[in-house]
Amino acid sequence: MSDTIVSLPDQSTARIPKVNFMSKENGLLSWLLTGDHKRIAILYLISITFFFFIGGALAGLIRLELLTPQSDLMATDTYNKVFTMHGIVMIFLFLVPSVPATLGNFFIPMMIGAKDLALPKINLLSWYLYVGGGILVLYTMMTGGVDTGWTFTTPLSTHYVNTNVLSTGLAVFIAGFSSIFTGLNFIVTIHKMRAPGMTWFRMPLFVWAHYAASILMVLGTPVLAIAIVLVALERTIGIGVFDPTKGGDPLLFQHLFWFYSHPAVYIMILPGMGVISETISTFSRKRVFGYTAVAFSSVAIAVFGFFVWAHHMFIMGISNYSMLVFSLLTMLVAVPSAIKIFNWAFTLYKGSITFETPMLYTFGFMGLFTIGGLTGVFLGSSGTDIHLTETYFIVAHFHFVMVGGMLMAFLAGIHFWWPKMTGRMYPEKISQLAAVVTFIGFNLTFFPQFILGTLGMPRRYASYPPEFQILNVFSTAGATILGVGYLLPVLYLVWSLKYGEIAGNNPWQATGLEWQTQSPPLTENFAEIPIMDHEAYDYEWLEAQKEKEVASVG
Amino acid sequence: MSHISPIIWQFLVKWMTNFALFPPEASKIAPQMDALYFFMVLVSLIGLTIVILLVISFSLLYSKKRHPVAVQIEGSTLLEATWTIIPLGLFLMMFVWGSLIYFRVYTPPANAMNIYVVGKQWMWKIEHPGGQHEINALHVPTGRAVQLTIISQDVFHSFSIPAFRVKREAIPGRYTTVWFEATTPGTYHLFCTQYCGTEHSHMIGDVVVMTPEDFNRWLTSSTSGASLAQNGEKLFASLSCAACHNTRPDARGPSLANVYGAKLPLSSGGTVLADDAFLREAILNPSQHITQGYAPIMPTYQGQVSEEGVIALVEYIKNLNSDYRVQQTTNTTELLPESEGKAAAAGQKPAGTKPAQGMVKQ
Amino acid sequence: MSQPNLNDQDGQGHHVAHEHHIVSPKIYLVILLALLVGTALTVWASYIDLGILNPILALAIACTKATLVVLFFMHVKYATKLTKLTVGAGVFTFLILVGMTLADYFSRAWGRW
Amino acid sequence: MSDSRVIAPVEAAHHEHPPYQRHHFETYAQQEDATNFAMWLFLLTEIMFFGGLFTAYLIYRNWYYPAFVAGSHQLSIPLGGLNTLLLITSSFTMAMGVWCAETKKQGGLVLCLILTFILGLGFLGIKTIEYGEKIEKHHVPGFHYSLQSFLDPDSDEAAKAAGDKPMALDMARHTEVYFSLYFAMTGMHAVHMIIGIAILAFMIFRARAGAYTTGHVTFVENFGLYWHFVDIVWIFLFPLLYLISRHQ
Repeated sequence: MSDTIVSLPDQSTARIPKVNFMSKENGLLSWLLTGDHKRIAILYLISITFFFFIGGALAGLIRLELLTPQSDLMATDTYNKVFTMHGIVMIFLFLVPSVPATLGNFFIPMMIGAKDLALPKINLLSWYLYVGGGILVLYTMMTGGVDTGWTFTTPLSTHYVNTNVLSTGLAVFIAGFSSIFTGLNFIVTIHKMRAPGMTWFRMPLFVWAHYAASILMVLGTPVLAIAIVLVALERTIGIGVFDPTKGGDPLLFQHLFWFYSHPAVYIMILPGMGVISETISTFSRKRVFGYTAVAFSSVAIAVFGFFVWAHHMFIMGISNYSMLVFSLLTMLVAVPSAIKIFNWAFTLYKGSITFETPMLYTFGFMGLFTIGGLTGVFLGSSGTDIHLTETYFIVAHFHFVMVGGMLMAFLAGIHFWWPKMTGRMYPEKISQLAAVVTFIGFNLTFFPQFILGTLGMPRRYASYPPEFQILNVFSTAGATILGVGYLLPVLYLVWSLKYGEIAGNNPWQATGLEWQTQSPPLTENFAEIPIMDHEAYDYEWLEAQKEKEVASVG
Repeated sequence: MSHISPIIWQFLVKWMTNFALFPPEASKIAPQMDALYFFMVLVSLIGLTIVILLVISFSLLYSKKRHPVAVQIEGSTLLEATWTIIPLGLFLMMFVWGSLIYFRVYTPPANAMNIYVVGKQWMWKIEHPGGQHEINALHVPTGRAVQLTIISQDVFHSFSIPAFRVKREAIPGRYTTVWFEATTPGTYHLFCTQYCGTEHSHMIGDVVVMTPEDFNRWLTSSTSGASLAQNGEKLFASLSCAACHNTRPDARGPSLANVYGAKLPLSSGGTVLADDAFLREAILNPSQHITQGYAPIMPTYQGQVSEEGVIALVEYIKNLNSDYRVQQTTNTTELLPESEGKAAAAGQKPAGTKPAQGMVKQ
Repeated sequence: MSQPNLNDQDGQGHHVAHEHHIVSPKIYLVILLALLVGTALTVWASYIDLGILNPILALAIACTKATLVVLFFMHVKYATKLTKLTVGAGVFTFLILVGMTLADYFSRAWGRW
Repeated sequence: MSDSRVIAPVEAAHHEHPPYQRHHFETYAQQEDATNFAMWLFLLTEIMFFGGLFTAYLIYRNWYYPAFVAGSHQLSIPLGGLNTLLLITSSFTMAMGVWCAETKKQGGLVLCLILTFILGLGFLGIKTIEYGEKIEKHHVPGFHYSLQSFLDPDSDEAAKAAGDKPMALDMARHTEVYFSLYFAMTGMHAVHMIIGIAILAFMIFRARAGAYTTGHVTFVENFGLYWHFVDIVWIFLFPLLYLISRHQ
């Protein structure tokens, strides 16, 4: 086969290495008390998949309810709880930890040639915090849910709802600390644990992207924590910091909340961008076009990400001078994303491209993220923001970025590194089908929502005027397809654990250090600490290595 | 088409006949905003097309079959500069254009007709200066600038009229404004777009745009007797405001005639423009807005006057061109039945607030 | 990280790849005294009417005290560039949060919204 | 730096690891560096955590300055000042503790930790007295909040001593915002103190067993950083909350 780069070992003789991080110790406790970043990544992978499907089921309920203009499937307060829980589960329990806590956890130490993350116990603690937050969210759901929306808008969340705001707030607080510890661990690891020769500009772009995202996690999340603490205090003992009847300003909550929650969208998307840099390089056999520009654009997004939060409040009564400053800075933060997209596109130029599943997801990412990013400019420009904000346009925009972007990247990454994580290949044909189904389903679900938003349909509506029905029917139909697209990978990936082909060390012929060791890796990752003597994405070095091996064997 | 089931067929027909990409343009600002919107759509389509074309053509040209060995290219400063500067330029253009529209939407002209909007869970209460009340409906004439002064009584709401392309948050404890000039008679949607609790999706209504003649007819037919300013006058009397705010030489408070729109010197130094927001603040938090030469003795009316009451008072003070009426109220305060003024507007605490809130326990 | 320093004074000192300063107790004592004086000063200053300067002076003294603690008690004066950069990043982001939020509140008074 | 000595590093053979070196680090120095850096990053999150509170404080202080003055007059400078002294001194003893650990003086380390522990407890004790006073006067924001001291300062010793004039009701109400922030800020600070004291107790126990005087001082050092950070927060809280316009 000349149209693929997959090079697998001879299946009749190949075996999964006997000693690897999974086989080293057995028993549940060896997993629950592990300090191994790879095992923690697997634990994270299982738990976020669980919460993804809970969030997905809630999304299904939302789409079903919106099939008809009346609120007939559920009462409006149930609907409110469903979309609130959908938001909280998807954002805090899926998107924020998705790529960093699974793929990042697994591969950052391997990519920079370290034995583990700098703080393995903190890493495990962060997973337990995540699970604690998750259990609290489940508890909230069991005991009646919460209907503040994931934004906890005051004074609605402090004085006007009787649902479980406190337990949800605690859950978000705890999950936030899980995210802080993950980010902190990454920063320390990237600074202090790099192998000899691994200079900053030899690191894979995946690591750069995670470094940028980690800065946001460490500096942004605590502000959300304090905002939630103040909401909890206001609910319980009635302090008046956000209460307009006591002289507090509800807008202050918005400032504190969005100070985290805007950078949070970069926390969610940057690691996805890191995945795309890896896959696009590997499947076009080419160094990423403009490595430095892509690396610095990640950092630029992280830095500028802190200056733009008030664009969520343009119509909420911030001063017009603030509007000018924040709108301008929002336009600036859009530029690094544009740079990345074009650099990826030009990575294909004069490459030698193959179209395995991760590459299909990557193409999906590039198309959908471009749409998601460009529609973000509609909202960053204050004039059009007036009309489009708080409508389905917003919903479509952030789903294009988060689901079309981040989830596509996550799936690209999972497929790309699956052979490394498990030692076995996923089935290629059905996974390509899943990628195509996902892409079609996604567009059918969310593209009509741009039109709905432009027509003025407000978000978070359980019922809506009947003329919006047709587009909503399209959207619900798309969601069904999308659901199939997301279920397929779970099925065949689990299947491949036992029946997949043996992958060998480097099925994609990729250049990263993680591919130069056995699959699944040893607990210490490398037999001996590697010495980095070449640039990142150096395919000529890889060819030379292969020739050397052949020569030594021959 | 017999193999398509009738339901899907009907559905498609319905879709084709109702299909719209954007809402009707029924205000003066709408075409301007749509111009920017379509400019952005155009730029996005071009950008997207470029990305898709690049990806597809490179995929075809450089697939492994056709191009088995990749050529390693480091990058190109010139190309990277191109796709940094061109998007930056376009984005900055959208920023300037957008800001111009933003300022236009939120800067009402001086001669605009003012309508008050109070949002509460879960309805819109509209108060026309003539005393006409509406719930979840707004009647406006064409060809006349209409300014909305919006406030919320409880949580954040958002007053949105897609056909006019305007939207403004209703904030508890603070007036916000937006204005529009309707152009096409008809009935349009009015939405609350900020999530505000259980019945959020039922906080919708109609905006009825009428010709000026129809509108005048509607105004006269739906008047409730007293104008907003008259209600305010009653309230002004029942709260004994005129006891201090009068023209007597020993008056303890400043006279309020023609105070609206004036620049007032403050005792803390500086001046302040007496607009709607200032009048509201001066009633609820008087000690923060002491006019120069007066002692901070005015009591607060927080918790005693509802938002509608404050609106009536503000409207009354706005229209106060001479002290004659004030003198009248001073003299007639005792004559007014105790209940009338209070029942008219002096209100209860906002619904849904916990009872102890804002109460003073001494 | 700086080059290994072989000038071993501790004899049995364990290996550290960078210079590990031990700040002497004398310096700690001086800093303690400075902090105590600063506290006294800030209380004293609050009883004098300096108008707008009162809060500024109080914050200036507090910042000086904090800087002393950071530099000496927390050893940042002797720490690597990375640590200094980290402290700087923290202060910078803190100022962004406070500064840009306050700027919104102050500028609300300038316009009619 | 003539006053500070330099512990000179010795190139160590890579296969001889000290017992406290974790397996995934190449050298102990790397481990020390990494944990120290991690602690600094954690303090960064703490800065931002308090940052939200300071933002709220600055906004409302600007809006409701008279209420903040009157509220601040309700706090006792002697108690607050004493607490500042206690905390600064405890920071000093903590710094000395780190020095003792670095120079391997076990007795000195234990003594310093115990002193820090006692000073910390003293701080919390005084804070409890102050909180008690506020509860008695109904100055805790919430349902039982009382405006008595501000509407009628003559009935209140602290207000009388500060020479407060009776406030207008609307401004007096905003003292609740002041006390909300007072309790939120000092409360968060106290939570950090309590966590610190718990860790101190654990450390005293371990230090007596000689855990930190064998050359592995990272834990003491990092805890020192935490303790100094808590001290710094108080250095700002004291003038901001206690010393607003005392000259009236």
